[in-house]
Amino acid sequence: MLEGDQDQEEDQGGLRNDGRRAAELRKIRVRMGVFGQADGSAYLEQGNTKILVAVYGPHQPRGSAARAGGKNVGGIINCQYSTAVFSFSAGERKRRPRGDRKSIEKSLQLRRAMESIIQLDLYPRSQIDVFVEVLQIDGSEYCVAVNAATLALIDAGIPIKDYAIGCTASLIDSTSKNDEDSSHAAGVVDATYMEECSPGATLSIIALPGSSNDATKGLVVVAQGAGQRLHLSRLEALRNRALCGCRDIRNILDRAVRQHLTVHSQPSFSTLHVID
Amino acid sequence: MEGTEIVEDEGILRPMKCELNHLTMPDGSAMFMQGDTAVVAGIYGPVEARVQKMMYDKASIEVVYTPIKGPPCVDDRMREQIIKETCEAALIATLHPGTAICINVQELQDSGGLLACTVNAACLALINSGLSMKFMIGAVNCMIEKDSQKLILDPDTTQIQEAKATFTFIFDSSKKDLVSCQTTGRFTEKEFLYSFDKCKEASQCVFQFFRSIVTKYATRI
Amino acid sequence: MRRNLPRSKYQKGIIHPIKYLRDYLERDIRPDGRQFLRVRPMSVNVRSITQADSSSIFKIGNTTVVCGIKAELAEPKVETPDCGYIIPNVELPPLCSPKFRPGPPSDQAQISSKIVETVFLNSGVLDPRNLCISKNKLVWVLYCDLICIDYDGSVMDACVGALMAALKTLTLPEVEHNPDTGAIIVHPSKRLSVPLKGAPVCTTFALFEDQLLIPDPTEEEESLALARLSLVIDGEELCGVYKAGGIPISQEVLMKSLSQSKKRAELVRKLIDTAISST
Amino acid sequence: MPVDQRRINGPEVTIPYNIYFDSNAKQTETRKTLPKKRTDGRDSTELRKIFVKTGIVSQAKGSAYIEMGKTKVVCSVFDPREIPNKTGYSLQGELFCEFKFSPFSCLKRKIHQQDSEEKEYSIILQRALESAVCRHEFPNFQVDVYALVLDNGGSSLAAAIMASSLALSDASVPMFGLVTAVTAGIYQDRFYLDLTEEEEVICSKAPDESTSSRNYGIVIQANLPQHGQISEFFHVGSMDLANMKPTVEAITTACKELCPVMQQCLVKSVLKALKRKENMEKEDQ
Amino acid sequence: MADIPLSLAEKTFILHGVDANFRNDGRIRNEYRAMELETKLMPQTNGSARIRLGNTDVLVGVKVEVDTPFPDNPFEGKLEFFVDCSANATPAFEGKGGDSLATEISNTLALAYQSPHAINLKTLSILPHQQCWKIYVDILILQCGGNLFDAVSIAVKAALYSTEIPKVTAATLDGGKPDIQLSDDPYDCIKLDAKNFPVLVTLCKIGDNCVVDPSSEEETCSSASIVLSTLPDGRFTSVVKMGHGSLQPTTLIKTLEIGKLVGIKLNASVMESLKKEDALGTNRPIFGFLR
Repeated sequence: MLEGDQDQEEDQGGLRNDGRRAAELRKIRVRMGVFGQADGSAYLEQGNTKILVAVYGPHQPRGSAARAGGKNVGGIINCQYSTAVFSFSAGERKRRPRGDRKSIEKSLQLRRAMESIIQLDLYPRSQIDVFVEVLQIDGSEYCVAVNAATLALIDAGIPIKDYAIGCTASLIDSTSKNDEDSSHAAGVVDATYMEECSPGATLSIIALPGSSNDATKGLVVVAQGAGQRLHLSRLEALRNRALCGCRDIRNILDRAVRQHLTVHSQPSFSTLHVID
Repeated sequence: MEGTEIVEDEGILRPMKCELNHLTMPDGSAMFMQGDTAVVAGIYGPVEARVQKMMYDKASIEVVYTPIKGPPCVDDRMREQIIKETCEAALIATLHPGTAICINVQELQDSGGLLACTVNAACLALINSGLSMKFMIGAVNCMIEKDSQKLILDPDTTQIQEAKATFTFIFDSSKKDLVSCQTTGRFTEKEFLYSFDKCKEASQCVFQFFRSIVTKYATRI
Repeated sequence: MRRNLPRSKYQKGIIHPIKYLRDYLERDIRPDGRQFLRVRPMSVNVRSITQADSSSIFKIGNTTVVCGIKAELAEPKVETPDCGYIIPNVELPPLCSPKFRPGPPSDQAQISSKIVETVFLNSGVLDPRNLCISKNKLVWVLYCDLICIDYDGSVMDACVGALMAALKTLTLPEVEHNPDTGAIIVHPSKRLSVPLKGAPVCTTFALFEDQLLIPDPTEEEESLALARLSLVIDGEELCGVYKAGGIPISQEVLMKSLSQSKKRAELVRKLIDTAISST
Repeated sequence: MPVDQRRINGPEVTIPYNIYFDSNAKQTETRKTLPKKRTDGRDSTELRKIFVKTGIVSQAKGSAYIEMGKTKVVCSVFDPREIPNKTGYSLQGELFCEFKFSPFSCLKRKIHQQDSEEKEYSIILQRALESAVCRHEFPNFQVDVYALVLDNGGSSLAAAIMASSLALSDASVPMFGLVTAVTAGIYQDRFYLDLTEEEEVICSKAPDESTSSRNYGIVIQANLPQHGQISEFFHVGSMDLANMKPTVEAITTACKELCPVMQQCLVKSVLKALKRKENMEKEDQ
Repeated sequence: MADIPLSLAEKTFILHGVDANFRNDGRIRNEYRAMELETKLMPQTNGSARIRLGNTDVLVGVKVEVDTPFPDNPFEGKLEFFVDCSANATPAFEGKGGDSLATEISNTLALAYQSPHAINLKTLSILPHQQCWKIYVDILILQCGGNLFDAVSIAVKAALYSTEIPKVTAATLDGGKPDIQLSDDPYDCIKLDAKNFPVLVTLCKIGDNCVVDPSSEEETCSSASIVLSTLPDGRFTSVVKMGHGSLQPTTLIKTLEIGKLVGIKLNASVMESLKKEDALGTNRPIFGFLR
């Protein structure tokens, strides 16, 4: 169990609704290897956004993905983004878990993000399935899904180039210009549902934050804006804020992965030894 | 290659206009207007057939009719069938076994005589596509007025309001025999045969128009 | 004469169906032993389905169509405040022939529905104003479902026949509607029949080489025919001539089919009337 | 719900007229009398008259028609075809069953698409027949079975099961034996076989709390009477085990009784075919 | 369900094990695997539960809405089951792949809860003919390791047990239009009467014997199974046969007898553990998927 940046400073004026500062993440809780039957799985909580991901593969191509990519020699990544019907925090209930336009779009974008980190040339004529199940929604769910999918890939033992990390940066009120120097002006990271709904703009990016001396450092893979109009001059600041959030998340997740591996890999090494 | 042709017939039928190669993607296309009724037809073919519809001895003919608004419904399915079967009769489908010929028709405006207009447009598009045909097909629409019992050839929407019965006859260009026929309303045998004869005569104008269009476009190449 | 053999069971052995049929036709006889201009025996049965408001079963040879009418109440359309609805739908379920697959209605079923509706509207058998209970407020909706049980050619003929037989035996309960309160009381014991005028009869023909015209084709003949033609006759008048493609036909053939279908129409009308009066 | 573009549609809202009948005293009346005597005067274990006939759909490989009281069901079976949309090879053939009420067959008009009840019945029909068919005889192939209820006078599913089994044997599909089925209703410790539609409605509603026994429900059981096996069992309602035993026994006996009727029908159709063949040979000579 | 390829020898091994009343995971025939049940783990729902039974993993969320009652049942509320087979369980469930299993499960649940002896829908009525509560029970299948029906039914029972419906403080008819006021206090809730909720008991016929709680390996060995929905007092609200095999009438009766006993016990132990969890109070830690 790991926690986000917790350097609390008492600055009432600069605090967000849930008491966070502008560049502060929500509490992140991780569990890898939730399911026994899947090849890899992960559960990720960022605040109240909770997501389960299972990875199957690499295996022989099958289903719709196989038919679509029949002529494709390289590996196929098949993603499905599904939202549990009871996942909304507000009262209403989703009608269908998947198959609607938004879910299909998210599945596609998730595939793009995964394609950017998996070394597909290692898996010719094979398929890797990434299934995302959103259990509870409280903002930034797409970004959390990408983070969870990355963890599930690691759990499945599929080599990746880098963590694909998603983070949102939201301008709570894009119209206000007077507080240019306040910390909120550059946007707040890891927006909650309430913040996403506020009259501003939200930028979701999926980036490869990279380790400090990496060539791909800070490469943005998928970016998506939502909300109201945003002045171009503010985009750069917003992007930097989100990238900053990505780097923070990466560090937390990296620590979690390392911890998970130290806890779980030792017994398997010893058994290997015995067989030898 | 484009241009518009206006042919004034002897006042029997509404004026017909046609523009071939209106669409660039299809293998043959025609925009056809008869009075204010207008349709666009496009032909793709012969193309690869879907496995379920493939026939080993001849080309399968598929027709998609798109109404001006809303999704196609039962009425349009009926229109599709008439276009399909009529074109099937005209085309030499056995020349292209195992393939498909797709005829797409888009309604632009309906001011009476829509079925006749679509069939004529499809025929012109087929001619334009260069697919081999046994004969041309020409459709003529007519009606019998409720009060006067008068026969009106190629009526428009306002005239159809007063119709007791309407007929759409489709003739072939070689023997001038009946290929397809659709009627509405009640009528006597005499009325039916009379309108059959009149429409047969009028079909000459349609074929004449087809010929003029073909000659016109042929000389332009 | 092999007329009684169920067709599908022995048709299987035919390698070259077109030549097979042509050989028959050259010897002036049809594969089921009929003369060229003979129609198959017909039978009609009414009021056999208890849950429907009226019903009929129409058989032409093997071809069987069941028609059931269910009446319901609804508000009329704004454009036609005093007209009821008649909703005829032809169902060609996979049960009736291996040609059809489960799922939404095939193109053919849709076209058949449309033809039945057109025939019905053209003939003016039933004035929709007779289905009005209270103007602008309440009218009858007649759901006429025609289900084909056995698809052995000339299904349109059977559909039109079944619909007419069912309409003739249709009775509707008396309805009291209070236009002010909207209260509706139905008296199930008092049932009245709906006034009809005329009875259209459809006859299907198949055309072969040399303008050979045969009425009432079986499924086998229909699928191999070069063209099909349907005529709808009501008394002295016609209310539909329907031909979709196929080989062009001359006027003489048209005249011949007209006189044939007139004879048939008289036959069918009598058949329906006897069936109704005998029950 | 979107409009079905492939059919001719009526107005959006239509109301069946029978809900406006001015008296609903009739229902409560039958409800009181039911435990003592059945409306059609039958004994509680007595079945209705049954009429079966095979070979009624000329285009089908095999077909059957059954009439039980007012219930009328047509069923047809088609040639095996390859299982559609299947990638692997299946050692056992499959049965595809579709059960449908025709729109006019019930008190309430049915929609054209299969509703959830019909889907459920299709599955029951499939399970009832599956264990009677030698499915290993047609691996990787599927036999289509379609049942259509023309008139629902109660026990339609049981009728459909029997008709389907007759149609399967008429289609010469290899089978271990015939399938017979009976619907039973339980209402306050008493059970009734071969329910009519009215009885079905009564048996699927819980009795008043005041009454001594709270049992109610419907049992549909399909048997292979020649082997003494139950191929399908379906119960819905609420009842205790003590009531279940006699019901199962009674249905099993009734299913055995039905078997000869169906056998006779098949024998008749075989004899007819033989006679026809004889006649044909005579004519050919 | 996930198809597990088993060789003939493996099948025989399982069969003999069942004959000897000693199954391959050490259980006897009437024994369930260890279960983990947790309720109220999702704050955004009115009631929720998650069960792990062996490898089977099911999450249930309950949401309530105000709706208008059916015209033919004006005095009753509504209860609807929706099953979603997540592709997380097996790639075969991707897209529409799990739909047939999902409808099978939701139909069986609807049959089990159809009787007023199981749940009294009249308690969900707010204003007859006008307004009632509609309970959506949404079941998410995350992993299948055999015996899905029992697991789902236990989770549904637990989720419904934990369901809290806001209290209606005032319900009046205002000029033909219903006017409903709900209590402002989130802790002012009514709970459903879970006393009579049924559980499903699957009895899997392997050889001549029946086993409860089959693992997926055992399921592949069986040609027929019976799914019973038993009320706590031993009554059946539905009996559905699954699989393509047939069985003897005596076997059926025997199966029903075993099912009744198992059902009574299972109902009691589920209720007991739910009460135990309740006793931990509102401040108990919620584990969810983190454990």
